[in-house]
Amino acid sequence: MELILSKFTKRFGATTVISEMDLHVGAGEMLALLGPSGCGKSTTLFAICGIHRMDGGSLHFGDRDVTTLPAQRRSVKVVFQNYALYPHMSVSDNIAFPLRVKRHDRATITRKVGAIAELVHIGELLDRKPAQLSGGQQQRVALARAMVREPDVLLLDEPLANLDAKLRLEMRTEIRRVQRETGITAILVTHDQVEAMSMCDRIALMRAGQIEQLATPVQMYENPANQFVAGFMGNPPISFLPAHLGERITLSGGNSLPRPDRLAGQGPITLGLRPEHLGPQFGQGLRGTITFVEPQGREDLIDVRLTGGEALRAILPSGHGHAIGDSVDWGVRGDRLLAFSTDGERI
Amino acid sequence: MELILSKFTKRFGATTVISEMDLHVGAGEMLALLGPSGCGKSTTLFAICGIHRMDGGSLHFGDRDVTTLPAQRRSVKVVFQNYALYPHMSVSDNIAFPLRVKRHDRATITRKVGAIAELVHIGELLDRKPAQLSGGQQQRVALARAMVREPDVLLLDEPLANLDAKLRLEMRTEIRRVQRETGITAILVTHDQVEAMSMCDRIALMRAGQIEQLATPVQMYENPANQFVAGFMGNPPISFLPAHLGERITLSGGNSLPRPDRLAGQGPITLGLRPEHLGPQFGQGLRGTITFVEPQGREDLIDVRLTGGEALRAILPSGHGHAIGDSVDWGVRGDRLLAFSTDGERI
Amino acid sequence: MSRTAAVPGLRIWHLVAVLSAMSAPLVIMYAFQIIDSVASPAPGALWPTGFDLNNWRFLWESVDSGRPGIWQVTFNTFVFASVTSLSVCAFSLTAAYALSRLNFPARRFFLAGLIVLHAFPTITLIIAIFIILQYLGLYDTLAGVILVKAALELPFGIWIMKGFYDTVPWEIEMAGVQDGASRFRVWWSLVLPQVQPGLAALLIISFLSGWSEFVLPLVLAPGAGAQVLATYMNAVIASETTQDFGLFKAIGMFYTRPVIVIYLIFQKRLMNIYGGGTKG
Amino acid sequence: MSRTAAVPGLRIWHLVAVLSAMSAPLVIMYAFQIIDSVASPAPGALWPTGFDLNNWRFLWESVDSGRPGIWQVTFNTFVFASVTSLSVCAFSLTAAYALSRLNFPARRFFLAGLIVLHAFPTITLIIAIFIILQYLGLYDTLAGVILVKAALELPFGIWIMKGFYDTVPWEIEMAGVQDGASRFRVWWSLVLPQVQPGLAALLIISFLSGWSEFVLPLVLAPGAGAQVLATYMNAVIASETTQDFGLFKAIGMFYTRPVIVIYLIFQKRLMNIYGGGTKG
Repeated sequence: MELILSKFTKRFGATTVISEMDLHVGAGEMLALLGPSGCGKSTTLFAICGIHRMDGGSLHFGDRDVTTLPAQRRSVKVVFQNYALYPHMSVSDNIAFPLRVKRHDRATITRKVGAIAELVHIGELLDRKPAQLSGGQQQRVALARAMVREPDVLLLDEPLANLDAKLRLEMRTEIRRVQRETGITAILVTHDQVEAMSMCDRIALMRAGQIEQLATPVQMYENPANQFVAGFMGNPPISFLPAHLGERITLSGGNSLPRPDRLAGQGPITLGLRPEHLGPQFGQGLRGTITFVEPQGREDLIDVRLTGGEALRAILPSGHGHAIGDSVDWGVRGDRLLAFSTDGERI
Repeated sequence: MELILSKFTKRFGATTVISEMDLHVGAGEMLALLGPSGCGKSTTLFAICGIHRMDGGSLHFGDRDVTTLPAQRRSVKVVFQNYALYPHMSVSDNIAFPLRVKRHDRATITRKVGAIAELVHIGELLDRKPAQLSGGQQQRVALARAMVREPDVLLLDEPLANLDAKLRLEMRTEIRRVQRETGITAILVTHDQVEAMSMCDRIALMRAGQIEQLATPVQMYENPANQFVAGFMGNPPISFLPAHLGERITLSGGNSLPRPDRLAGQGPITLGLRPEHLGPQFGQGLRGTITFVEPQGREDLIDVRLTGGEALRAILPSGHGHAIGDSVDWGVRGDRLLAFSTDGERI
Repeated sequence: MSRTAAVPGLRIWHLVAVLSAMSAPLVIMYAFQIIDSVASPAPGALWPTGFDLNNWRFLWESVDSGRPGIWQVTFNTFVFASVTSLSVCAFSLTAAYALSRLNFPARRFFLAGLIVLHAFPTITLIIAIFIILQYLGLYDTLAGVILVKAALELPFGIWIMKGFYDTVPWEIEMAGVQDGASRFRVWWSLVLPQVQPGLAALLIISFLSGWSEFVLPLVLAPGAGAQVLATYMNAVIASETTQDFGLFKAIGMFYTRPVIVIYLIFQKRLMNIYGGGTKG
Repeated sequence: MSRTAAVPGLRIWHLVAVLSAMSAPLVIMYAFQIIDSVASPAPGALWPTGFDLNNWRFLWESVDSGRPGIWQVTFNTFVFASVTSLSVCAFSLTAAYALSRLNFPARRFFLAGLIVLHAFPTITLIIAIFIILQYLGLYDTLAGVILVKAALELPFGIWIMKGFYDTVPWEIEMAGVQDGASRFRVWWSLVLPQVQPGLAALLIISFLSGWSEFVLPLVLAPGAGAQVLATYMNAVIASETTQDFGLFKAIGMFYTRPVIVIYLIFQKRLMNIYGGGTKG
């Protein structure tokens, strides 16, 4: 089911948190609302599910206007960050609760609970209480409860925040699998760009109540609209360097890079350089000293201080042979160089 | 200052949690105690700092036996996971508290607090209350307070667990920088292998009260002692496949790999294959279907189901052009293949 | 486990000794009563000299012809305590939920008011209560005393229950609403089961408080019809014709027995009131 | 902010109305007293007919020659309430710390005991207390009543303070020990400041409770030397020679004024007792 949010405005008291936001989520699409805390992503989610009233604009599920419908009557479900399982009920009672409320008969309930439990792989846990489950299992139960009545839209509020690194990886894949298999329209709210990139078809990156860019993960990573987007996406993060655009791109300390043809104009710019686009494999051009080497297993993070004093970060496969204090003269991958005007817009 | 823990034993009631553990941390070294929850790493930390009494064994800081010394009189400091700042005191009072307790004069206190605040970059926050600081700033204050009396040994208990992804990256580098600049002996307790690898000189990987392997990060990643170590290190994790060692390494479904010379014997084995060692760049040999592609920005995680049904994971730089459902025939990097006996020992 | 080890400077036996010393007076007092009730004391002596069941005669004969029998009084006390505690629980459950969940303008004012009402000197209200009860025709009836007692206990009840409601995550209610349940259904099926330990504790505590109440029945229901054990005891000791310390102590034993029994049975449930937890 | 919006089904004015209705009886009672104290009622009528300050004569003349003046009694009440609350606070601070931090064997037993002690019918202990006080020479003295009142308030105090201590993270104490501070210094400099809001609330509440106490002074210090306001009021109403409802109500006003004043001044501090938080 398609979701269309138009000119959505939300105020808390005198503060306007979100003003005239538009968002369109296609049927069966999974979209990430990504952004730092306080950017308005949770507010948007709560407006969609009906917990917050909208102060302006409209919300449609398909052709149906649900702007003023109470939460109980919208066909939308939220998986909360803390799972919000009912602690006094068994797993199967938890999942069955939405069906019981709608007075489905016992046979239907048993069948549907069984089917959804199978889908999220918790068939053998149905008799347990939530307190007896691990974090990942609780997550699966919350997902099952949200999905059992086949809502039009599924909302996920930081669903992985309470899991440890390993489980996060696993549940990321799981949630995406369930979403794909059921073809449900889903919105994921998160502050973690890796989560957003790995789980979603498209990402809406928000800042201060505005959508900064709405694009696929790959587009957003390779072709950010502005400096904020470039800085938010990517781990380890991109390095920004002040530079001057002339015949060549000139940095302080005598370093310079060839100017890619696609960059127009001249004057002061901010150069954005992702760690994987700096290294000996790209020739030479930036001279400096290695200040830090952080092994990560299959690759190492390397901090470089250029002769002009700027700090840069590179990532190289392990076994590169460099150590702290080494002088280096590394090149960059010119076609991936990002440049921004001094007010942060992409050039 | 060197730290020597010999035959350390700890019991809680009738349960022996740790039995006869030996650990040697060199002067100025940073060592990680890594392991899943419940492995005894925190217990070891609390024994070193004097919160827990030791039920057996001895602890030396350099030549000094501190086994029975109360916590107040050991020159050791802990940075706790929740920072444990004193909420009613300003940042400078927090840092000065250990000095006030030792009745240093006012001038010395001001000087030392200023110096350490400079070191951890919180010089401008000295008048704030802890509640007015961000997570990363609180972390820095906790570090300053721990370091201000120049302890022999610094213990860090999951110091990054309460920070978000971006700050974690930043504080990881910061803590390591401070440790290097002061040359203090440090022990980091963590369950996150990336943290351990990127911050520490050596890692002690623990399981069920035992040290499974003690090695440098690179050694441990490339040359794990057993299947548990191989599975614990690396993100995305290694894939394990049942196989048979004969003329070649045979998998189910008709797949097989050439047998590396260094593998002796024959019979059933568990093959360990890291995601970065599988892909089209390593030739052919393993036939299967792509079941999932997770974009991560600069690279993609690719799940492959082999013709025999085994699930494998590969990691390729983005722009590889593969999509879900594609049939692939990929090779592996033979010199990095890990093999384990059926009881989990390395062959 | 780690807690114990965490406080190396404080010895445990030390603490047990201090706490025992602090509770000793109450224990000694109670021991005195047990001994005295079945003993015939030498006049003026602190220590009893013989064994005597005569003090327990109130169980089978009337102590004073002008007063109702012990069983009628016990029944009154039971009705008084249980109706009071049930009404307190019913009101607290609803009012505390509202206070915990809603942020209405006068919230702070109500909350602070609750504490003060709990500490308000009853005696200064007595006259007004007296007039109102007489006006309502409830003076000298058990119903009137119950009404007043319940009103006075309510602040405490609301305060306790609010603590328990506060521990129920807000998301659980929102999940229930998302699941299509009405507000009432959410409260009844999802929230209530989680504050049930607090409810049980409150029920017990307000029952005990009703059981122990003395001033209100004394002043507001002085007649013979609505006597409770506390006023009965007072009558025994105050009446010059039947004044008898041994008898008084025996009745005291009889009176406090339910408190001890409830304590022993519900010890674990009472514990729940600390921390307001949902661990049950 | 989000809380308000989160409960769409419940209207706020609705709730305010219900809560107001529930608090109405107490407010009405108090209003009655204010009006009555400065009015001369027609005999038997519910509504006053004229204005009269005669009821307040107790402030400048002695009501009854056999009794001490109002100012002496007020002073006694103040001493009783403040010494009681200070002792309760001092003991609760230490005992609650021990109960919160240590896991000694009888911990559960002590904790449940505390609740029951709080609900124990005082009247059944009166005889034993009476005997012990007489034995100690403290019968009919303010000191004796203070001792008993403090002992009876202690369970409540320990219980409140334990809640506050429980919110202080264990790591803060360990950090203090690591910093080289003694156990006492850790408690005094690091833990105490964080439970200070609870301490303030407890101080106020136990002061109010002492100020309102009636039964204990009545029974344990009936003489003229240790009169407090509650017993003074009782004497006024009970004495057949001076029985005067108007006077009684005026004294009641005088008596409850500190409660109202303390409530208005310390409203915010009293709020802290909810949740046992450290937000101050």
